[in-house]
Amino acid sequence: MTDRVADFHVDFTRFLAPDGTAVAPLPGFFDDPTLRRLYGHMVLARAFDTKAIALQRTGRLGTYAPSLGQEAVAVAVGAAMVDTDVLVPSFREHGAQLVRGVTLQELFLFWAGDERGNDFAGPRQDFPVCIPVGSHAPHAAGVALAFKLRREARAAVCVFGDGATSKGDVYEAMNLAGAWTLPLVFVVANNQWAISVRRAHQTAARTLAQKAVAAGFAGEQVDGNDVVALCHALRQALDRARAGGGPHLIEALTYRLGDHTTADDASRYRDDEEVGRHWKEDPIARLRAHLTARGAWTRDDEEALLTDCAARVEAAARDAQALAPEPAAALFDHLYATLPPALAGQRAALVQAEADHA
Amino acid sequence: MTDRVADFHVDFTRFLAPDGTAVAPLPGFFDDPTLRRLYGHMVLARAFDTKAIALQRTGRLGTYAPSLGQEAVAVAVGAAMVDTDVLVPSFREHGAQLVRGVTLQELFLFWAGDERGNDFAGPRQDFPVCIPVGSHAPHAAGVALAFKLRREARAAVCVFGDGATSKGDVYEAMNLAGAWTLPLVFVVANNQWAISVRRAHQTAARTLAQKAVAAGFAGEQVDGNDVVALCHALRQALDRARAGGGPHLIEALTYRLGDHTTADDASRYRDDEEVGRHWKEDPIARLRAHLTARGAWTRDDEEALLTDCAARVEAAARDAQALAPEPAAALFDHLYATLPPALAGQRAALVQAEADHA
Amino acid sequence: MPDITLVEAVNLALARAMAEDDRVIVFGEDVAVDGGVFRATDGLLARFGPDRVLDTPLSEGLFAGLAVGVAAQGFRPVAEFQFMGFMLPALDQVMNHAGRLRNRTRGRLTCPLVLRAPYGGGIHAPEHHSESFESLFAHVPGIRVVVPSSPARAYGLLLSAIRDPDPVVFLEPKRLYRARRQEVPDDGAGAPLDRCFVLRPGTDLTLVTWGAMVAETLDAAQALDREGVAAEVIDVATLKPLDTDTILASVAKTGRCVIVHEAALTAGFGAEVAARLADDGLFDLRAPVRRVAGWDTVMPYPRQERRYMPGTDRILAAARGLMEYA
Amino acid sequence: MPDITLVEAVNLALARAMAEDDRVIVFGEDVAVDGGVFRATDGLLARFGPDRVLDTPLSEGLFAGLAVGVAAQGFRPVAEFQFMGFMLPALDQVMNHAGRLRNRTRGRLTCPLVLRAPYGGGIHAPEHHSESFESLFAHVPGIRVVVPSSPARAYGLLLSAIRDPDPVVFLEPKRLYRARRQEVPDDGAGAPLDRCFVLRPGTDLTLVTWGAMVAETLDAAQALDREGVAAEVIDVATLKPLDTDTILASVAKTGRCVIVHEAALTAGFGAEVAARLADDGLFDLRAPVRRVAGWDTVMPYPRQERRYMPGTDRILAAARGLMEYA
Ligand SMILES: Cc1ncc(C[n+]2csc(CCOP(=O)(O)OP(=O)(O)O)c2C)c(N)n1
Ligand SMILES: Cc1ncc(C[n+]2csc(CCOP(=O)(O)OP(=O)(O)O)c2C)c(N)n1
Ligand SMILES: [Mg+2]
Ligand SMILES: [Mg+2]
Repeated sequence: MTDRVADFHVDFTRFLAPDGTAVAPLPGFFDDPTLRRLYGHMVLARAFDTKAIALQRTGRLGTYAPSLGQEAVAVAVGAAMVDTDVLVPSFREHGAQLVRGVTLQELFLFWAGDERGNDFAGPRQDFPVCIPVGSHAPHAAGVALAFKLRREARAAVCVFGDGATSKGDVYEAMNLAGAWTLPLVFVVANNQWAISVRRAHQTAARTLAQKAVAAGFAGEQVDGNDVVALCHALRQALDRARAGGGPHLIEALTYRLGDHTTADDASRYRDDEEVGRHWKEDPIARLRAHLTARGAWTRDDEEALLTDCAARVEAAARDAQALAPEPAAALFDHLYATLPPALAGQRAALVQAEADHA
Repeated sequence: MTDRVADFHVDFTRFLAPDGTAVAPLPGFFDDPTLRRLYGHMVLARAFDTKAIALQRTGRLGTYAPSLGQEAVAVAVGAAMVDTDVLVPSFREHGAQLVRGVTLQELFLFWAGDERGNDFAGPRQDFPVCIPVGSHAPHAAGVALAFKLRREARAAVCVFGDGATSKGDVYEAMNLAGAWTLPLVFVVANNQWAISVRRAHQTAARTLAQKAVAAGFAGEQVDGNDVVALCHALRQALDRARAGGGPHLIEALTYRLGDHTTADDASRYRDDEEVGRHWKEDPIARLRAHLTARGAWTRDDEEALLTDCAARVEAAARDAQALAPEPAAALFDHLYATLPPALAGQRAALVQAEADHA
Repeated sequence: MPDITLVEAVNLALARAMAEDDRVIVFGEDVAVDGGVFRATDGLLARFGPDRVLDTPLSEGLFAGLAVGVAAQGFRPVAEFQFMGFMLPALDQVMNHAGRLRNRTRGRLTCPLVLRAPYGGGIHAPEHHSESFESLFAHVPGIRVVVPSSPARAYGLLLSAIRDPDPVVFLEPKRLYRARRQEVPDDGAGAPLDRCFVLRPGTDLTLVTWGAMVAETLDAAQALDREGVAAEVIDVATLKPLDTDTILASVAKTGRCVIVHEAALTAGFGAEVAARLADDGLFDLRAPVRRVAGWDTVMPYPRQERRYMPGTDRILAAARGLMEYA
Repeated sequence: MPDITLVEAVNLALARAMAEDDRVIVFGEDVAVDGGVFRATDGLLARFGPDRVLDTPLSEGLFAGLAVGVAAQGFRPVAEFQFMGFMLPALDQVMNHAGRLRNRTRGRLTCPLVLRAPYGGGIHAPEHHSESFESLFAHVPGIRVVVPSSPARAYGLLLSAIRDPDPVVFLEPKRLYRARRQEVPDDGAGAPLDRCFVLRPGTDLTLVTWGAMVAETLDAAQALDREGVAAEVIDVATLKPLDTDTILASVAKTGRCVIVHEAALTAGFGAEVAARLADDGLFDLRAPVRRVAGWDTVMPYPRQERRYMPGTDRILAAARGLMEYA
């Protein structure tokens, strides 16, 4: 005797088609100024990418992970969150960091291999970039637990990639968030690739949204190149989470148009044709087409924006590079609240060695 | 615009109601001799439990994890597998080990804290008991990968508890099994408790069967105190796996009637009333009632079986205890295939210390 | 004031810390209703409620990472591992995050957490329930590693660990959990986290140890005393940062040193102590630095565990050997 | 026969091992189509096919456990970690399973696997891409820990590691991956896994090192030579089991020893070497045993990493210091 005891489903949502036409009426929130602002953020994120890659190529930045093609995901995350929420990002979310107030200069510092880039003046409780894939998901659960225990109407957002959904820590954090009804929104930036491993090889799951089924809460797919759909889904999920409704998973379907990082050569594992196809889904071109069709964007607007972004990025890069490195003692001065006496000798030796060298 | 892109469900299956009546016709395979055999295995497993607890209480066995109330799960696993399959158990599956040919004496040795209990003569490729919860799941994937790479029609079975479903390694192994279509059947012995943590606190997932949804394959719930339903589900899953159909997850709904281990006092965290309610689901009483109703089991059969089990268990316990401990050198002799010269001195010192003491 | 055991002292310190600072929360597996598998958290749920004493789902990696996140938000989580053998899945969080969060953000986010675990053998427990790998943690920058060996030190060191603004790995010798009772005033006084304790003064030989092996080492010192050898016994207590001064000062006096630990010899923490002596203490040494440690093999199943763990006899043999050197 | 780099030697050894034994399979992240992030597995997929070169889903803990399972079935898996910093989630499998499977089953199941990882700093990589914590593995019973430092040794040691019937952690100094070329005959000859290599004989001072720091240490030896100090340089190569004899014999001759490693000082593997000297080599020592190591702090982000890693100058200063002792 067999009975059906549970069923689940996954939905996919989009508002803007790749050519910019609205396939459904946009939620009221998305007026012209809002859309223009979102567009500006995406263009700035891309300008940062371009400059960062150029700096890396000339040895002035370390390995860099561009977000080319995925700008809508990060910008939507940044735009949907409120100041008191906390972002727990992976390493491809500078777009979200920028919207939340991390400065371009701080971002350049970080990517130039300077810890001060993480001491950003902006969202002071946000986590810095996390390099070990997925290992930040439990941190997001901890942040959300703090909100819940203090009965604050705040939420955490944890972003990671399709590859990260194979990590046990991501699953564990989702399971905890479900079990404890934590105010935590998980965002999978499914850009179809984890370095050279395509999404289909990462898991047999038809969608990544259904990873939430195992954790006992809902997941949904959203067009990850449609910043409107993303913002809308995120705002709903965040509102619900802040109100005590528990976690949610959003799978943003997007595509990594560039190399994995500046140390990668994507042509080793995927062909131009595939990339070309995905350029047609570009989130920036899509929103520009939509804005233009609405009469809310002109060629002049575009030129002004590009000029402004380039100038801001150039100035920030210059400022970041002008900053002298920290003194040698910095290697020890932030390790503990107070340097243990046992380490005083090492610190002195390092400072001395540096002085000898100078 | 929102579209449904995927849906999933979980079914629950039972053949025997708690009172032993068949709620659906039993599959042909379950003739009287088969059912009697299954019954005998369950009774033997319980007899082993009883003796092991007694030995532990008198200091002749280490901490012991009884399977009281869950005998159907382990016995069904053992009975549904064929010799060439490989069992990757947790620590409450001595019932399965017994059916597969591990001897009672070997089991007593293991639980008495003697590694030789793992060097069983029976199923030589089976894994031994695994203590770190969930950490054996990737091993099962490795075993299944070996079968797949060698194109052998064999399958692995990995058993773990409800608590283990919160471990990332279990999820990771399931995800891999799905991605690589491995011949691997996962069995969650959901006995409702992970020491003092009840199933509902472990996860918000309505069923544990739905953990498979995240891994992209099917999961089902089975009455875990109905050995017929379990055997049937397992045989189907194993046949499919051996034929290249990939992994499957079976959630066996059962109940731990005893303490977690002999080091535990379950009365600290659950009341007698709850336990009493679950005694009515006892898998042994259920099958006995069914057999009796079929006219395939008599009071004499019962007495003969109990006597036989007790005698076998007593004899094995005696034999195990009669076995002298290994010599001191055994601490080194199985560490590497050949003892590295660097360790020869330590081995000699240990042997010498032992001789001095004697 | 009744005498209490080491595990009761842990419980007392936890209760004290929770009473004095409501940012202190306790979580782990079975710490709430069950009061912990060793009862270290017994009574805390009843007293402080379910918001401050939480049973997590079964995953050590998870709750270590959870501790990092909630600590960054200003809480002071104390997470219990049931046994040290189950800490390994948490090592990624300890080394890649807990020890780095402050440094990585230049102090913007901090990580005041405590990870508690019973360690060591001798209680006839199953595989993985008897490990000692404190040296792994001692290698991790940015954390503290603390090992008490008496009820009083357990109380004082745990209080200090919880109050410390940085991550602490706190390893409790489970063989000593109920081995002896001691009067421990619940006065809230912490013990220093940067100092070794001289448990017994002596002039002929220094015995350096910590945690689980303190009992055997004190026994050995007593036996040596009867042989006319005055052994100084040092309980390292805080392995990281290591108070080398106390050890060097002792060996400067005695010229001989035996280091005792239960963990496997190779790359055990005894190596670090010996290395400090081989450098800064070399010319004080009259005799080789000996380590009495677990063998370089896997901790056996309980039937053989006594053969693995160093006993008083091995400490004595080493000590007597060193007394041969003039 | 063209000269090849260290990473090419790894590739050559992998190809050789796969050709000679079809039980050898290679897996990890991006090892197949991409040929590994450092190209160590380049060409293997094309040559040996998708059954023997497999991209796993993204989880190091998973593929370490997978290796244990498939090794127990008689395969000889070689798993690649992209960077050592990502090995931590695998430590549970290494310590609780790989190192124990043979012992636990009294030889019934065995675990002939190799876990490869690039380690060390100096390539200006992001956080977690520059770690050295070999001492953690050196503490784990039942495994071998091997660190090559030249193309020829990488080839020979890796072949031996793959052929070894027990688990081996194989750590490749990524700073040396392409640092120099060497003629490496593809003759299938393994190098011994239980011996240190004396890279340069000397009578005044012993420099003990391994892997990434061999280059700086050899440079220092050369500089010392110009100062009239004959330094013997030992490449430990196999950290576990440790060939103490070669080190002791050298120090018996020189009386002075500097140990050099990139990992943090405290509880680094240098401590073990120093401890052996403080015991069995004590009376050969004319001078303190010095360790030149990474500081006891987190490996900084790339802008500062040079300040963390010991350089030739620090080795020279230590060596010169020891020459002051008669
Ligand atoms: C634990 C861990 N393993 C390996 C790596 C190396 N690595 C960096 S990014 C990456 C792929 C990540 O893929 P995905 O999660 O899809 O994110 P994406 O890079 O596509 O944004 C890998 C393997 C890492 N950073 N952390
Ligand atoms: C990794 C790990 N953490 C903790 C433990 C201690 N422990 C042993 S069994 C158990 C609960 C397991 O619950 P479940 O998976 O439901 O299996 P059951 O005991 O109910 O059969 C715990 C926490 C362990 N063995 N391994
Ligand atoms: Mg991706
Ligand atoms: Mg259970």
